[in-house]
Amino acid sequence: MSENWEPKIITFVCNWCTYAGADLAGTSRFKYASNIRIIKTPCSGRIDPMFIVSAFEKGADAVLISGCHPGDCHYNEGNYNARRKFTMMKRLLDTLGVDTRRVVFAWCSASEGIKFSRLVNEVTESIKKLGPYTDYHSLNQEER
Amino acid sequence: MARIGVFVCWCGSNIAETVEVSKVAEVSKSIPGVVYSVDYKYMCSDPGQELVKNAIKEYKLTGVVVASCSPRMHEKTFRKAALEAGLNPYMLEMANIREQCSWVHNNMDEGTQKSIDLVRMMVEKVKRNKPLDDISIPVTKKAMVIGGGVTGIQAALDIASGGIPVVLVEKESSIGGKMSALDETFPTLDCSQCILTPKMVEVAQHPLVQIISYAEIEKLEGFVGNFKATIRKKARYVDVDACTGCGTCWQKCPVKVDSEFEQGLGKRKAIFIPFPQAIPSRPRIDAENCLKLTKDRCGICEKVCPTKAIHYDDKDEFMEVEVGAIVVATGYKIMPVSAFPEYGGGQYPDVVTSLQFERMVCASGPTLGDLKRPSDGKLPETVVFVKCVGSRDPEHYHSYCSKICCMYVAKQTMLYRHKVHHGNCYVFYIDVRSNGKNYEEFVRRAQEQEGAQYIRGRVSSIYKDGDDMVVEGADTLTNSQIKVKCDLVVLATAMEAPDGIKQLAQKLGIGYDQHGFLTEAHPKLRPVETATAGIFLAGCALSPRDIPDSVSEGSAAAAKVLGLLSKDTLDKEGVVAIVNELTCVGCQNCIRVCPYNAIELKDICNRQGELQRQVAHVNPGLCTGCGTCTPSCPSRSIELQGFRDTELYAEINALAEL
Amino acid sequence: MKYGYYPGCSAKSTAPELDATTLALIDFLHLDIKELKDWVCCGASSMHSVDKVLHTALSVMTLDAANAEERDIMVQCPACLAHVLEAKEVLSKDSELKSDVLEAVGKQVDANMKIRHFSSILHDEYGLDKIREKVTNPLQSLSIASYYGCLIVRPPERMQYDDPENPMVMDQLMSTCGAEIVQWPFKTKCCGAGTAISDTDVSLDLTYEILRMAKNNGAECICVLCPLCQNNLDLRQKKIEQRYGEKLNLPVLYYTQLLGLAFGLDPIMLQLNRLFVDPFPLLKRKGIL
Amino acid sequence: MQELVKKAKELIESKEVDLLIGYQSDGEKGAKPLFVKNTQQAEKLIFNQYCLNNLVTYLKRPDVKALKKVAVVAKGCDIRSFVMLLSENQVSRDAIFIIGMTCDHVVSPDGTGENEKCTTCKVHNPHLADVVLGAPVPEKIAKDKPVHYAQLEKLNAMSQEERWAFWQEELSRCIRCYACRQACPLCYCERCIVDFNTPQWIDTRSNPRGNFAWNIVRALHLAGRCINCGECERVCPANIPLMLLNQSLQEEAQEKFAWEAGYDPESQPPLTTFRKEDDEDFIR
Repeated sequence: MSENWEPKIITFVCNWCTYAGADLAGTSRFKYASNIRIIKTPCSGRIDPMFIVSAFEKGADAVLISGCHPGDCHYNEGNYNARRKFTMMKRLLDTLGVDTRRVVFAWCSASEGIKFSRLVNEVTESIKKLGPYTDYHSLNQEER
Repeated sequence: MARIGVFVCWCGSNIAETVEVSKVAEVSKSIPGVVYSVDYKYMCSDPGQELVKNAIKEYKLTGVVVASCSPRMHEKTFRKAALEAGLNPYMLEMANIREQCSWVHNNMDEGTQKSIDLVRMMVEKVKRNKPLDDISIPVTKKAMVIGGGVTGIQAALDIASGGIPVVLVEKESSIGGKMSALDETFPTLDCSQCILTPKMVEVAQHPLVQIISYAEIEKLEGFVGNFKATIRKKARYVDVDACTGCGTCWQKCPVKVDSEFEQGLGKRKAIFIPFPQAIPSRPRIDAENCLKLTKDRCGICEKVCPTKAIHYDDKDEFMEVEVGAIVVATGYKIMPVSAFPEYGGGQYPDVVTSLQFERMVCASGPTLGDLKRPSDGKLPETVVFVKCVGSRDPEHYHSYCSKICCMYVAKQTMLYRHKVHHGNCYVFYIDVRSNGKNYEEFVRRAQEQEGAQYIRGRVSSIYKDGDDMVVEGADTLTNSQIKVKCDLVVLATAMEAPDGIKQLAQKLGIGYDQHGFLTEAHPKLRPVETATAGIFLAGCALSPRDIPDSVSEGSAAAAKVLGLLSKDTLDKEGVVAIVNELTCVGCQNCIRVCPYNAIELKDICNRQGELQRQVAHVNPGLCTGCGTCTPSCPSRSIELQGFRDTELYAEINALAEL
Repeated sequence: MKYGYYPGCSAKSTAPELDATTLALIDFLHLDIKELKDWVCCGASSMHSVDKVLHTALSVMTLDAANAEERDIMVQCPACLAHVLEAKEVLSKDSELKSDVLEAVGKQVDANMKIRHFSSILHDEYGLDKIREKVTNPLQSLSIASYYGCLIVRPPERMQYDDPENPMVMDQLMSTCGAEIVQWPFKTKCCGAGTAISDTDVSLDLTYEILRMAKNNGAECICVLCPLCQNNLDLRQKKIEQRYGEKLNLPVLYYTQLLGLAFGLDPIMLQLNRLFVDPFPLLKRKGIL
Repeated sequence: MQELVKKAKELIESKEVDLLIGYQSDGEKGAKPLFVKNTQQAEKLIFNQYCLNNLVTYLKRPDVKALKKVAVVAKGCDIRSFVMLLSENQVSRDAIFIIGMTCDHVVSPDGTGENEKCTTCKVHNPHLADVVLGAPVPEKIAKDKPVHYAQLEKLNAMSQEERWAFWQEELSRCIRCYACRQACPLCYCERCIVDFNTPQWIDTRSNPRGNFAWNIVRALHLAGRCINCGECERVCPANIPLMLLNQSLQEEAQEKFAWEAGYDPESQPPLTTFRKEDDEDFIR
């Protein structure tokens, strides 16, 4: 691990709750670690579990996925459908030995700017402790 | 070949303080596909927008990334500018380097690096974006209102006044709803019939309103602007067009049954109009009690009818109407006394509901306004009113407050005292909720001037002791148990969702809550809309409310309908799902997950018209662009435009290079 | 049907007629019900306010006694019933209380048995039809007010006895025996037996109300299932007479006694002579004896 | 198997079906698919414990779909996959004649002993068929009892690092032949996600990254759908224990969504529906 290594955390959020929550963190000037890169989707229902795989392949050290709380979904039920997909994906990754501490799911509403900033800081801190995800990244190098 | 322009905003010092904007613009130039980049103090200002517009033209840009504030703030602004410069607006994306970068980070290097990353992600995305067209759907300029109570009447009148034809569907044989059964109304004590009847007449005579009474919704197809409703006109056994409403039939009919309108306190005939002011003033035959229809005897009504309007062989008929918008104003019902075993469960005739009490004091009621208790016709010298019966009682009945009981109980105490000046009346209450214009004053008047005695506490049981009714309860202000002997008990029973409402909601494809009340799209900001575009709600179908609120909502829903139907076409964003019919295998996953029922199976036939296979088909009118369908598709044959896999992967991939 | 009979302490002390008539009915109807060998007093009315763990442990021991004999539990006293049902609830899910109780009992105890009141068993397991067949001495024209008391229906989720506002189990048993049943509002009103010693006045008020209401609704006698109610309603009538100046003279019989009468069992075996308000004149007048 | 031959001849002779898919013997201890178009071929039909193949797989083939009506010999386990195809609109019930065979067990793929999948079987007697042949077999597991997969236990007991190492080792043998996909009765897409290149979801080369991603997406697409027929693992030339992944997700579906695939054609697969009260302990 190099001295100045910083974790790379890819974040998938829904437009209506968590993206707006992140905006609120901004307008409220809640500071948080700059390690995350947010990718916006309309709804957590649009977030494909395979995005996680792709993110790790592209060098992410952790993936954070967040949408509206149950009952808050702008599209009424997108997050309920997403929750089932995430349940299965989490189990599958676990079965395969993927370090699921690096896959974080959260609900974060448009009013939870503080939750969003805390969440990012917590995830960043915990990944800093875990170090880079070399196990997964090594899959990229071993060409046969 | 993509030609992307990057526009980095300082937002004064908001961004520039933590992000080296010139460096971001400079580094952006090295991203493949970027042909132009610039930073500017206020990109959203007119000169800023001009900068974008001019660059689009000058550099023949195929895509634009504006790195500035949140797209929630200015995406519309910049997309409009792009459109003005001749670029498809969906070819413009924003990198949020203010809310999600400069405002939340302190370190200049980190802020600058993150901004460059965010720009790179959006450049990669916009390179893969496809131009999208907004969708335009033709609309049928006609509306349907379901429910002919005061709410539905108001909605129908307002829509029709706006020049849009309305079909008003009522399940009973007359419009008027619950309000037509009330005596006087709070807080002004004006007579309900006196204010409602003119509205009923007005709606009946309006040239743009077609009333279809004694009818229910059988089926609804289509989507916003383009609904097709099938209405079941239930067999009435009376030809409404031939009938003149002369009344000979119901005068001669020998069968007497309990009148629903009179809440079981009076009688009606087997051929009847529910109340004298009924509209349409045409009777129907109650098939369950008619001697001709049940036993093939009698037939008097047919014999006496001067216009030969009686047809015993009448059948349910179906009619189809095409409408662009629907207002659901299906109202409520109140819980019957029989639902409360602790209050006698209906075995005591002198325990009545508040709606029965309305009929007992109403001048047009079964006793013509003479207050007599049902068991023996005695004038009740002492009356006990019990509030929150079935409401605010999550352990046994409903958790919600029925909202109007506090007010009408105050009113009923007054009506009682106006009839029985020496009478005693007691009100058991939990607390008094009187938040409305002149409401608090009204309740105070009942308490202070009209002699209603309020007792704070709930009633545990009601029973008969000899000739008296006994009400046992708690007085929580004096902390004592209390027993009141009285002649009559009036229960303010809870307002409930009416029977059949869930089935109706399912037919219409709209939501309902655990109580059966219909669900609004947003409880605060979209209170009369449903999640299904083009279907609106008003009145007690949503939850208990009083007449002024119901009428306001009828008007509000009408305004929504008029807004929707004011244009010839309906325009919406192009961010909708699209199916690749070549690869779709019709597994129905997307259909099952779609929250809006916007996807259906489509048959693919050969030239001979033989079914070859089935594929998913998106109705762009219904699709709201959530994209839940996309991950559910194993062969990725359905994609949300604007958020296609290739676009989102481009963002992920952009991060690989960091 | 294979039950172990849990009589409880009242039936073995203040209410021997309940115990005797229960056994008589079991014998007469050939029911597979045997008194549990190792039943324990449920500790009612004092133990639960003193020590929750020991209180529950008492009833758990009775459950264990039933397990030992591989029998479901038949209960006569509503208080006992409430407590064994409560113990069953405690054992049904993990909690601190459960582990404390099991530690106190000193062994693992399962609670998969059925627990029912005798009247429920007669009413819907043995069945009204079979009861009707056994009636040789119908209680004709005898107007009976069934009084269930406060415990048997409360709390309804636990007791699962009948409609908590208007139970009908005893009414239907009595009408099956040919009696006229009285519909009256005080079937489940508390008789105040719990305060009969500590605050007799309160208890007297309540008892008087119940008896008066029964009488006003045309009852000639009262049918009860709870040993405490029986005691309270029967024993206090003289006192009520002195205090309120109203002679009530309402015999208060156990439903088991009335069933026994209808089945033609010997009135002395049914211990009718043990009641304070003498039922013999009424029963003779009605031609039942 | 007189009954089976007789029924087959009847169906073929009456022209009720255009094709009958069944089993023929393949050596003394083996069986392979048989495609019956005339009564003569029908004579070769057998059914015994060596009939491992899930013949329902053939129903997803376009050339079979093009036929008017096809009969298929199916065990209870195979019928579960048919139920899933029905629920997912991939077959028309009218177009298929199911000859359900009662079945005590089949052998394991190596030809010895009872197949592991038979120990969790709840449908020794076919639950959906046009005709059921063979003597009834007592069911050992009640319909509402959760199924327990013995092989999973070892995997579940491993640490995360051990599982990672285990799978990297196993998946390193994957040659990306896609036999698993071919043999699976529920892999019916006409264009597989792995054959996509805009974007390229999954590296198509046989390398650690691509092998890992492919096996994730394969298992994920079967989540809540796999009926444990074991065909993928049976046909895998590299002997990768693919069923462990499928069973792990079956266990999850059972625990979290009270769902087992392939019993009720009217019910929706768990990833196409939800309950508001679904477990979400893993979500912060």
